[in-house]
Formats: sequence, structure tokens, C-alpha cells
Amino acid sequence: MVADGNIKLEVEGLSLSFGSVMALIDVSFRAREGEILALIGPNGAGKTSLLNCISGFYHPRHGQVRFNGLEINRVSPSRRAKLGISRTFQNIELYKGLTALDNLMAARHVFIKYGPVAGSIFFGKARKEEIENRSIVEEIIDLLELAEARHRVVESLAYGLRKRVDLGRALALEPKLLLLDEPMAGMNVEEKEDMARFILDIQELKHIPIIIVEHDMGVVMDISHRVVVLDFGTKIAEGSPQEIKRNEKVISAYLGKANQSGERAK
Amino acid sequence: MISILSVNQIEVSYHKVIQVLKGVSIEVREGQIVALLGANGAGKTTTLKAISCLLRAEAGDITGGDITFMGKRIDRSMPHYIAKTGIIQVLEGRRVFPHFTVEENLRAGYLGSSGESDIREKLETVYSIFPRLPELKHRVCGFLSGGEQQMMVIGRALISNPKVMLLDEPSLGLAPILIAKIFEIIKRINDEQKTSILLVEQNALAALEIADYAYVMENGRIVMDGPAEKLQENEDIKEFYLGLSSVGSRKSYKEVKHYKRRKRWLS
Amino acid sequence: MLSLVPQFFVSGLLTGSVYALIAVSIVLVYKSTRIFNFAVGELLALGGYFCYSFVVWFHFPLWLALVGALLMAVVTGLLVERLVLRPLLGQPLLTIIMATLALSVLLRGIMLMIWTGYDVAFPKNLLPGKTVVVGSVAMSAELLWAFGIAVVAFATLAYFFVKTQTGLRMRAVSQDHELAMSCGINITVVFALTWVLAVILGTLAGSLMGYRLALAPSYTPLLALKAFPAVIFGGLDSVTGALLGGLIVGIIESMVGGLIDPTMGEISAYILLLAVLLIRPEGLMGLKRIERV
Amino acid sequence: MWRPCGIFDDTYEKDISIVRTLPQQVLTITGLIALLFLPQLLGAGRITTVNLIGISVVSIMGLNILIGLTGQISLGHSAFMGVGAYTLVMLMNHLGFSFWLALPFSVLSAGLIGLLFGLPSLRIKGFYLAMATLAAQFLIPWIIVHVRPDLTGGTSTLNIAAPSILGFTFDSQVRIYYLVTFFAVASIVLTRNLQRSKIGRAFVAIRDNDLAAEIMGVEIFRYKLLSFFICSLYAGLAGALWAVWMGAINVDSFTLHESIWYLGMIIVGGLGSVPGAVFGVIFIRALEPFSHYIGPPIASYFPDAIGAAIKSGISPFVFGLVILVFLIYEPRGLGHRWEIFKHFYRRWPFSY
Amino acid sequence: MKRIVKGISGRLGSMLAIILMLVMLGPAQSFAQKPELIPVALLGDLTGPYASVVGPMAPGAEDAVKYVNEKLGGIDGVKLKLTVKDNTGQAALGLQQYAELIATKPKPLFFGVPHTPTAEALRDKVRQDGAIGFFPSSIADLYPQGNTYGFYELYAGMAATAVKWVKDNWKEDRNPRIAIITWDQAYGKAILTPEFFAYCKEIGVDIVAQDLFGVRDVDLTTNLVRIRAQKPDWLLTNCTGSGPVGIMRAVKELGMDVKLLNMVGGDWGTIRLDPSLFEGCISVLHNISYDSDDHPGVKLVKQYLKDNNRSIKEQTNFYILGWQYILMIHKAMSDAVAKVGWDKTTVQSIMNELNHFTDWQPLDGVVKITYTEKIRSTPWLVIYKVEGGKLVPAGGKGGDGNFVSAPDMTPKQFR
Repeated sequence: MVADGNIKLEVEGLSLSFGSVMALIDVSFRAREGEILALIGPNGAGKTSLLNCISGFYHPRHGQVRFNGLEINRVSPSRRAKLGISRTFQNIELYKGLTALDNLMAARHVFIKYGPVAGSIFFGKARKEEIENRSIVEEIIDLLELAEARHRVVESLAYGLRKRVDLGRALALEPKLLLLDEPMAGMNVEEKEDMARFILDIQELKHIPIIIVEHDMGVVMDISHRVVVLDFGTKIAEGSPQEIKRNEKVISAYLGKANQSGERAK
Repeated sequence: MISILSVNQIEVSYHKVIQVLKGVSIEVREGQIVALLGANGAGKTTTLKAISCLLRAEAGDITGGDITFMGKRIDRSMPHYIAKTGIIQVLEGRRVFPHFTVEENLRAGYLGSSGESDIREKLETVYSIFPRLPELKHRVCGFLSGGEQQMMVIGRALISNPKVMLLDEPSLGLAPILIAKIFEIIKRINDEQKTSILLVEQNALAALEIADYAYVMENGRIVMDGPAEKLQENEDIKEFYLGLSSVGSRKSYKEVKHYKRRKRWLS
Repeated sequence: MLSLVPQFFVSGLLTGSVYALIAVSIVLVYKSTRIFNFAVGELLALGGYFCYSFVVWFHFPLWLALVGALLMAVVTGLLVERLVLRPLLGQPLLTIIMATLALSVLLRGIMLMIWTGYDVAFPKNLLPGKTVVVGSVAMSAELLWAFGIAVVAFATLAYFFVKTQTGLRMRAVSQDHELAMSCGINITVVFALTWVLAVILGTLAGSLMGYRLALAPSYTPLLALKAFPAVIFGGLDSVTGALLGGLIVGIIESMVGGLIDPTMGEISAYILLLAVLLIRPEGLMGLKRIERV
Repeated sequence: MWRPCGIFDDTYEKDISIVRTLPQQVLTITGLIALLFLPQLLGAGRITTVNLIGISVVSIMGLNILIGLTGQISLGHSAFMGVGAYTLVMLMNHLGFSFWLALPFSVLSAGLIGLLFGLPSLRIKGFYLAMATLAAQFLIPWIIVHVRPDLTGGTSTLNIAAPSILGFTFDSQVRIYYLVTFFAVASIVLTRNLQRSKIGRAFVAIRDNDLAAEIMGVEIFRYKLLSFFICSLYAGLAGALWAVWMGAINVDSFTLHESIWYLGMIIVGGLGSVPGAVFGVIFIRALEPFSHYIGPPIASYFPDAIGAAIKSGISPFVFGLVILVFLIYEPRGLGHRWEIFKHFYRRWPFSY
Repeated sequence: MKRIVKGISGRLGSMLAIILMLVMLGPAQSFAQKPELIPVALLGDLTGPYASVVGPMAPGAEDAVKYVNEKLGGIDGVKLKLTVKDNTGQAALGLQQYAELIATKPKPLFFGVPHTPTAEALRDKVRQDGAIGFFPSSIADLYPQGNTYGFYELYAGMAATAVKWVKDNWKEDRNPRIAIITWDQAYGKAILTPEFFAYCKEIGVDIVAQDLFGVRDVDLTTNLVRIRAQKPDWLLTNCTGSGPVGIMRAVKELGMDVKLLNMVGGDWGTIRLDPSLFEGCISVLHNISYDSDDHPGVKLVKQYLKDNNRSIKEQTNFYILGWQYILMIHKAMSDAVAKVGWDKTTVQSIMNELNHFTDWQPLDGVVKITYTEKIRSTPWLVIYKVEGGKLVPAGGKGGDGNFVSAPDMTPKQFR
């Protein structure tokens, strides 16, 4: 497995606070091309906050996020999307009034260039662009087996399917870095297996760094190349899954309990 | 033990279109802790809301089956009536009245009309179960920690001496130490107050430890039930809910690409 | 001009108390049901008409007529809740807001049918007292009464909300409907009670202003427009805020109107409203739960 | 998007088009022809109301974009129409512009003023934003009345000359009908297109989930303002048409009451649906004169004493009651009913 | 499927039915040489913001039509048919109602539009459609003269008459000081014309303050405090209903010793709201007071009020205006028919008669009307003072008997 590609994302000395509560304290790590990097840690350890800092929704108090060597600390979330940072959400933040297809098309926003006037007339250039982007979206629909949901409003879709649309939407952005926030939360084993398969497919096809936040240790240990462990906002370990399993600090803070109960409950 | 709450083959759909429950039956006997297990979206919360009649506020309808409480049908009632008869639901996610103080929150749960002295008495009972609460009674609830909120929420449910308490994911988003404590309290309430408890949990392990009986839900159906000790031993439960079937021997997620395993009870 | 400032201030304060009554009426409904009540103007005019009718048709003394009007307000509030709002429970909020707009047209029709479109006025000198002059400041007896009644109304309301179990339940409902239901609070009763209180406050405002000037289905409801900026000043969520907002709007209107230009009185309140929205979007007393980007 | 049974799209081009089956094409063309001859069908008397419906359709298309698609509430729509109307009339009367020259300016000026009052959407949303636009509803008329009454006429009415094109003067309601209908149809088509374009999707994304939209690359603030701008452009156009329709404008025509009723048309029609909005406009705009039409006859059924009393109030009573009953039975709006009807038609004859 | 069909036909069907009915309804009548009926229209704000002024005009016109048809034998035997439409104060609704009426056959030749914004919007249309419009008298309704006539003198002319009355009765050396406080809308501001201000200057009356207030303002203390600082002798307003009540209430509360000069808005409908407030105030009306009990015209009108169960609230000057409207039509049209015969009677020939109304006094002189080619608002006014809740003549120079002639406030370019 490829784990030594070029460094794509560098997070350095990141600190974030809400009022007096420190959510992240001096966190640093790197993600390389083509690797699946898992971010684990107990609830409230700051995993989602870290993702929010990378996707630009939170502004860290200290530290830097560099993407492709570019400092993006002051870049707005929508600009970051244009740079190719894409993500899914813990609680499925889809556009619930749109169909699955339109959800994916909406993510093509940054690639479609025509303006409001052309959009209103919807002829020539606008039409051509729509159709071009549509075919790209259709590829994603094929990949994630979303055909049955294509013309259905996402609000009416089943939970697992919605999770997949969420992933599809992130892919439609043609990500150069993919952040997945608990893609398997609330799924049963069968659905988890499907999702794992999709993630591995994406990794194989796109060869981009994928950062995944997940509670299911089984999944994490199986599919990730490297693991970063957070606890109370600080990074306590980093390494291959095998190393992490053996890491004393991790065992006492996290896996220890998990080993006892097999899997740490959500 | 006599059954006091029984849910018989209920079917529930939202907006008259989306069917969520497809014939669910559950029985709660007096003094029991019954656990309802299942993954996200299986219909656990909907089942609880069907019992407490909170469904209607979300455009949900019971389209089939019935629910009886101490021999009386209650599935056509209003939520406040259900509460008055002695079934109190504790909603998922530690829902507090955020702008109220702890004491106001507790008072909001008081259902009687016997006046101030009765409320005082009830408050004292709750404070005796949760010794941390009196210290906090003038604090505004929105600023309390998760554990404190969870205790307050359970305390509020207790203030009207319910016969059955419906607990929806009390461990959700709590630190492991607190989870243990909450479950301990639940057990204690069950022992001391003789309150029957219907417990919805994703944390199957912890729930099975205190429960007497358990049901497993999947896609709007009960797929398995039995005494808690028995379920703890069940292979499927071990594999799918407890993740216990030994990390070592399980097929790696990496190799599932073209292979799908079906659950035994479905195929 | 500056020597007139105390007079402007006091006039604004007294009128503001009536605006505050209306503002609180709007906020009560908004707080517990999330509905912005566009029918508040018509409801207050209706209240004024009830009071008028008790005085003129049944020859009640004014205080008794007011009591009668308040009883009618209870009935109206219950009817509105039962016939209009309850059938729409659980429907999209905008639909319900629209329903209050339709209700306002309907009520206008009813008022026209019963009292016609012509102005009517109360017989005079029903309220005791004469204009009070303190220094250079004259205070109208009627507005002083209005102010006094508003103060009593607010004090009663405050006592009710803070001290009684029902008040507590109403406050609980305003924070979280589902949770309140799960706690065994009958929210339909609370909603009905909310509407009753709102109509009562409107009736007070309508009766007081109807007594002071005259009543007509065309302009009496417009009084509600005065309360809109007051509501936002205080934050849609806060009863205390609405109360203060009403007074502030009254004072600003009077001050700007007096010192700069009378036609600017009303819009100055709206300009200030824009400023408040930009600087402190949740209003003066609004709770943090505000919808914000 | 569901098609009638047995009809499948074999290209994406077909899949994204609006009018795609033969019956749809036939219907569209018949509809357009019917529109051409509507004045002859209805007679000159009713065409004035039809014109008002057309103007309101233009206006509502804008509001539909703002409220239905972007999820922002505006209570100042009527005031923005006033901006368009006054700009048009002032340019024509004081600077001698022709209607066609003044029209772009009036549309644009309304758009810019709308944009200005959309600025608070940077910080607030929901009903608080509605209240900011409410301020527009008080400020704009105040400015019209008080700032330069010599130009705007203050509270009194400004009359304008009828516009003409190639010697065809729009000086009667039947002629104005063709002007209004052209713009009404055009705005429906433009809105429908905008809705299925990148811009429309971005608007809905903001409505449904603004956080996700931003993270998916939509510049929220820019698009919110764009939405306010487009909405007010339509309002400006509608205002200009209003001025032509009345032949005169008065500040009294652009009231808060009107604004709230535009909101009402959207809700009666069903949020976010273009056909729904059109139905909503027709429903409310036709119902109001209709209630005044049937009010007095209803009153005459009652004995004299009661009849005389209820005569004055019967019209608003009927108006309010019909809407209320409608809302209770059809809270999701006419657009929703239309969808059910279409759904039924598409599955026919295999439904159930 | 049945259920769906039923649902659709039930709800959508009823909606469509309403719309269709709207489309289908529409009277169709044939045209005749000597018509069977003469349609007359009244488009007023009967229930909206101007209702308390305009509302009584509808019963007035209805009663007058009865009088004309029953007592006067119609117009050469042809009866009048009155259609009343209530536009609730919305010009847009007024326009729709106008369009609907003008499209009926035979179309009404006369439109009485006692609502300023609607009248202003309809001015040009009435001319285009070849009908005659009777409008309230703001300058924008009437000029440039076309087919339009004012029901009464221009509001500015009334104001000038009031100011002149003050000057005529002025005893002190200095100029009388007058403060204007009026509604901030078209009707209220119709008195504020350059001609009026020039006239005040000319006769030596000082306008010391101009204050505006809104219809929904409930307390005018602030305005009056500002005005008090200018020490006026009189207040001048053009508003009605709650407006004058609000002004005088504040005046009383502030202990000011000034009285109000009002126009048509200061009639019985307003004064009845609180007679004690208006004691000593002046109203410039265009008709004789109801309190002139022995006047034969007043007796007749009061008899009709009584016979038709009209309420006291309808006993106002706009009730008389309804009569005036119908009687003017009756006279102008009867004269035209008598002169040229039915077949040659056109709008122009009727207007020729109207334009030669000279000191015509219908109802035994309850009103007095003079129109000319140039002057489209009858200049005859009566000045009344409120005494003991009654309107009693306050006298005045420059007229004959009860009526005084208003100074000409027609804008220069239209004279």
C-alpha cells in the first residue's frame, strides 16, 4: 500500500478554543497522497473540530493548515472547496429539498462557470456545461450505486442511502483531499462493509489523501494506513494501525476500555 | 410479574407515506428493565414516541396495532395524558429547558396540582437520589455539563413518580465514566422506586448488563428478543452489536470488496 | 426647542406604554408558538369595539365594560386558537403565519358587519382625572390611565409567569415544544392560554386607544405597525424586551418627531431598528438562540 | 421528475429539458395560443384583472426565487416595486425617456435598492431579516413622499403617457395585456431556467443547509445578495408594468399590506414551486375582486336589516374565510395539489 | 384511484370552479336609442380609511336615485340605475372595478369617485373612455380639465375661505397667526398648494407652523407642543374622524386656547365623536347644515334618511353629496335631452349643460353649484361654527345669503 507519497496536507501546531474550553491544543500531523489516515479518539477529543479547522468552518487560534504547500488559514470555506478540500458530515448535512442528482450537481458548483443571465436563458453554453457536468455526476452515481436514488428527494431516502449521497456529493467536488466524518456511524455491519468498499474504491481510483474520523476500531484498523489518536484536544499518538494497537498511551486512554468491551460503544 | 405496558403489532408511518415501524410488539413487566437495541434508524425512538404519543407532533401516525397500559388502550391519547397516567419519556440528547434553572426544570416536570408543599416534597426525593442536583439548583441548565444535564433530565422524569420510564439513549455523547454512573443510577431507580424502565440503547453491552429482557430492532421490525443473559450469549448479537466475535478471526473490512455477508435471521 | 425635551420624553413614554402592550402581545404568541401574529391589529381593534359596545349598547360603567371586553377577549382568544390555529398544528410555519393574515381580513369583515366602517367614539369623561401638569410637562389623564393599566397588566403577567405553575409551564413550552409534551404539559391548553393572554393585552391597548381617539376598522388595526419595531428592539423572544422596546419606540418617535420633523418620528424607529439588527441582531434582550449565520 | 409511463430519456439533454413529451408540447403551444386570444375570450372588463394577475406573476417570480429557493423572507417586495415604478415614471416625465429606455433603469434601480436591504442578511436570517426588509417598506415610501416631492409628486399621483413600440401604443387594457403577458411568460421561463441552473441549485443549497453549501464551495453571502438582487429586479419590472397598467402611480399602492399579500400568494401557491406561485397569484388576485363581486348579492339574500349591516363587511369576510379554509385543507399550497395531479396523470392508466 | 380522483375533483375542482365562475360572470345588455336605463356608477372607499367621510355618500346616492326615479320621473321617463362599488381605499381595486363597469353595455356615462388616489388614477381614463367623472377636489384630480368635475370647491379654496374668514373677523392690529397641522397623505396635504400660501400672504395671514401627522398616530401631544411654541391663533387642518379628535384632544390637554379650522372633514361625522372638543371650531362645508331644521331641502333629506332607516352616522355632508351627485346628473342630462333629443345626446352635450350651471341650487338651496368651461369645482361654500354640538352659520363676507364664494385657487397654468 502506498503510504509514502507526497505530502498533501500539513497541520502544524493547531490550537482552537471555545471561550475557555480548549478544543484543540497544538495538534500537528501530515497527510500524504493516496493514504487513508484515520483520526480516532474518545467523544469530545476534538476530531470533528479538527476537520472543521481543515475545511475552514472554524478558525484556529494558533497554528497553520497548509494544503499543497499553500497556507490556507485565512481562506474561506468556499475557497477551500475550490482548492479541492471536500468532506462529508457526521449528521448528513444534505440539501434535503433537492433530489440526489441535484445534490451532486450542486457540488459541481465550482466547476460550472456560467452566470445568472446564461442560467436564466439556459441555452448554448449553459446547456452544454450542464450536460458535461451531468455526465461526470453520473459516473459517481454509477460508482456509488445511487441510480435508484437519482431522481428522488433525499429527504425521503433511507439512512444508509443518504450517507452514500453525502459521500457522492463530496466526490462530485473532485476532491484533492477528502475528509470523512464518521461515515459509518449508526450503520450495521453489512452497511459498514459496503461503505468500506466504497472508500477503498475511491482511494484506489483517485489516489488522494482521505482523512477519516471513525469510532469503529475494526474499520479503522482494517482500512487505514496510518492512525492519529486525539485525546482531550491533544495528539497522543500517530502511526500505523499495528503500532497504535501496541501504543501504551493509546491503550490506557482509549483502546484499553475498548479491549475490555471489544468495541467502544458510540 | 404482571405486564403493565404492552405494544402489540404496531405500525407507524410518517406523513402517511413513509412506513417506519412494521408490526412491533414489546412487553414491559412490572419492575423490569427492558432494553431495546438496534442501529441508527431502526425505529427505536419511533417506538418510544409511539408509546408516549409524541408522534403526532411530527406528523407520524399509528396505522395499525395497539398499545395498552395497565389494561387500558392508550395509543389514541394525547401526550400529556400519557404522562399523567404514569409513562414518562426521557428524550434523546439530554433535552433540558435551557433558559430555566435546575429547580425550574424539575418543577416543569411536576404534573400534580396539590400545591407548593407537595412539589417541595417531590423535589426533596429527587435531590436525595441525585445529591449533586441541590448544589446546582439555581444554575441555568443551558450551562451545565452533559452528565449534570442527564441527571437533571432523569430527575425531572422521576418527580411525578412514573410507573414506567422510557429512556432514550441516556449514554449518548457522555464520557465512559459517566456512562457507567448513569447506568448505575438507572438500576438504582429501578430497584428503589420500583419504576419499570424501557431503555433504548446503541450501547448494547452496557444496556444488556442492567436489563432483564431485551429486544433487537432492525428496519422497523423486532428481529430478536429474549432475556438479557441469553442475548449476551447469542452469536449474532455478539457479532453485530457487541463486535465481540473476536477481532482476530473476523474477516477484515479490506477484503469485503466482492463479498457480502447476510445476517442469518434475515436470509 | 430643547426646553420641550421633557415634554417629548414623557409623551413618548406614555404612548410607548400602549405600544408595549401590543408588542408583548406579539411576543407572547411568537415565543410559545413561533407564529408572528399578523392579526394583532384586528384583534386589538375588536377588543376596543367590545369595550365600546358594552359602554354604548349596554350602558356599563367603563371599568365593567373593560372587564366585559376582557371576558370577550378570552372567548376570542379561545376561538382563534381552536378554529384557526389548532387545525394547522404541525403545518409549515409560514402557512400558519399566512393564516393569521387571512384571519385579519376575516376579522375586518366581521367588524365592518357589526360596527360598520364609520368612526365610533366612546362617550366622554368616563375616566376620572384631569390633565396633570408637572413643571412644564403636561400629562394627559387618559394616557396616565393607559400607562397605569399597562403597568398593572405587566406586573400581573410577570407574577403569573414567575410564580405560578401554569406560568412555568407556559415558559417551558416556549423553550421546547416536544420536551414540554414529554414532561406531561398539555401544549394545546398552553397555546390556547397564550392566545387568550395575547388577545387580552390587545384588548387593553385597543380599548385605551379607542377611548382616547375613536375606533374604525380601517385605522385602529394600524396601531399594530407601531409595535413591530418595538418587538424587534427587544428581541422576538423576550417579554421584558418587548416591554422596553415599546417604551423606547414611543420615546424615540416623540423625541425625533418633536425635535426634527414629525413625519420622521415613525421611520426613525425603523432606522434605529435596522441599526440594532446590524449591530446586535438578537435585539436588546433577545436570547442567544437567535437564528444567525 | 417523473415521466408518464413508458417514456424514458435516452440523453441527458432530454432529461434536463422541461417540455419533453408530445402531449406537453401540444399543451404548451395550445396554452400560448389561448393566451393570445384571452382578451377576446374574457372581454375587456375582466382583462384589467388579468393584467394585474400578469403583473403579480412577474413580481411573484422574483419573490419565489428569494423565499422559495433561497429561503429568505422579504416583507418589502411591494416597496421595491414602488422603486421600479417611480424610477420609470420620473425618467419618463422629467427626462423625457421613452418607456423602453427607462425600463432597464427602473428594473436596475429596484434591483440595487433590494440589494441594499438584503445586506443585513449577512448577519441575520429568518424573521429578523423579514423585519429588516419591513423597514424598507416604511423607509422607501417615506423617501418618495418627503425627500423630493417636486419630482415624485409626494403623496399625489403621477400620471404617465402610454408606452408604444413601432407605432403600437399600449393605451388600452387589452393592448397592455399583450405587454404584460409577454413579460409574465418571459419571467416564468427565466425563473424556471434559473431554478434548474447552477444558480438555482446554489440558492436551494443555501436554503436547505447553508453550512454545507459553504463547505461545498457556494459563496453564501454573494448568493444571498444575488438572490435579493434578482428578486428585486423582478419587482422593479413588475412595478414598471404596474405604472403602465394604472397609467398613474401613487405611493399608496405600494404598501406593507401588498407586500404581505405577495407573501401570501407564495404560500397559497406552495413554496418554491413555479406553477404553484402562478396559481397562488391567480387565486388571490381573482378572489379579491370576486369577493367584492359576490359580496353584495350574498348580502341581499338576508333580510333587509341584517343585509344592510353585513353588506359592508361581507367581501373581506368571504375573502378571509376562503383563504383560511383553503389553508386548513391545503396547507402545502396549490403547487402541491398540482404535483399530485401531475403524478396521477403520469401513472395513468396504471395508478393503483 | 377513486379516492385521488375524488380528492382532486373535490378541492382543485372547487378552486377551478371559483375561477371559472369569475370568468363567466358578466352581464350583457343591448343598446337602445332611448335607453331603458341610465347606468350611474359610484366607486368609493366605503369601508377603508376614508369610510367615515365617503361611506354615507352611497346611501345618499341610493336615496337620491329613488327620489329622482319616483318623484321626478327619471330623466325624460328613463330611470337611473346606480351601481355602487367599494374599493376599500385601494386604487388598484378601483381601477379593476372601473374597467369592469366601463366594459358593460350600456356603459355608465357618469362615475362618481369620492376617493382621491382612485380619482387621480382614473382622471385620464375617464376622458379616454368618453365618460364624465365627478371627483373629490384635489388639484391633481381635476386639472387639466377634461371630463372631470369636482364635487365641491378645491380643498385649497376651502382653506383659503377659512383663512379669509379669520382675517375678516380679526380685531387686533397684528396679522392673525395660523398653524397648519394635517394628515400626511394626499387628502390631508391637498390644502398645501403654492396658491394657498400666496393667498395667505396677500391677505395678511401668517402661517407660523406646518406639521404633519400619520393616520395611525395616536398621540399628537408632540406635534402640538411644537406648534404651541409658535403661538398660533388658529389651527388649520384637512382631515377627518380620529384626526381632528386627536388634534383637539392634545390641544385641550396642553391647555392651549386655539380653535380648529377644518374643511369637509369637519362635518357631523367628526363632530359627533366628541362635540365638546370642537366647541367654537370652524368647518367650511359646501352644503347647508342639518341643523337648519326649517330649511325645506334639509327637511326633504332628513325625511329620506328617516324613511330608509339610515343611522345617525349616515347623516353627514357626504350623504348630501350623494344627492348632489345624482341631482346634477339628472339636471344636466334632462336639459341636454330636452335641448337636442335622445338621439343627439352625447357626453359633449351633457357637459355643455354642466359647464353652464350657474348658481344652480338643488334641494331648495342645500347646495349651490356653478361650473364653467374653466372652473370645474363649484366655489360656493358655507362657513359653520360648532356651538353646543350643532353647526351654526358663522357668517362671512363676499357671498349671498348662506353661501360665500371661495377665492380662486386654481393653479395659474389652468386658469
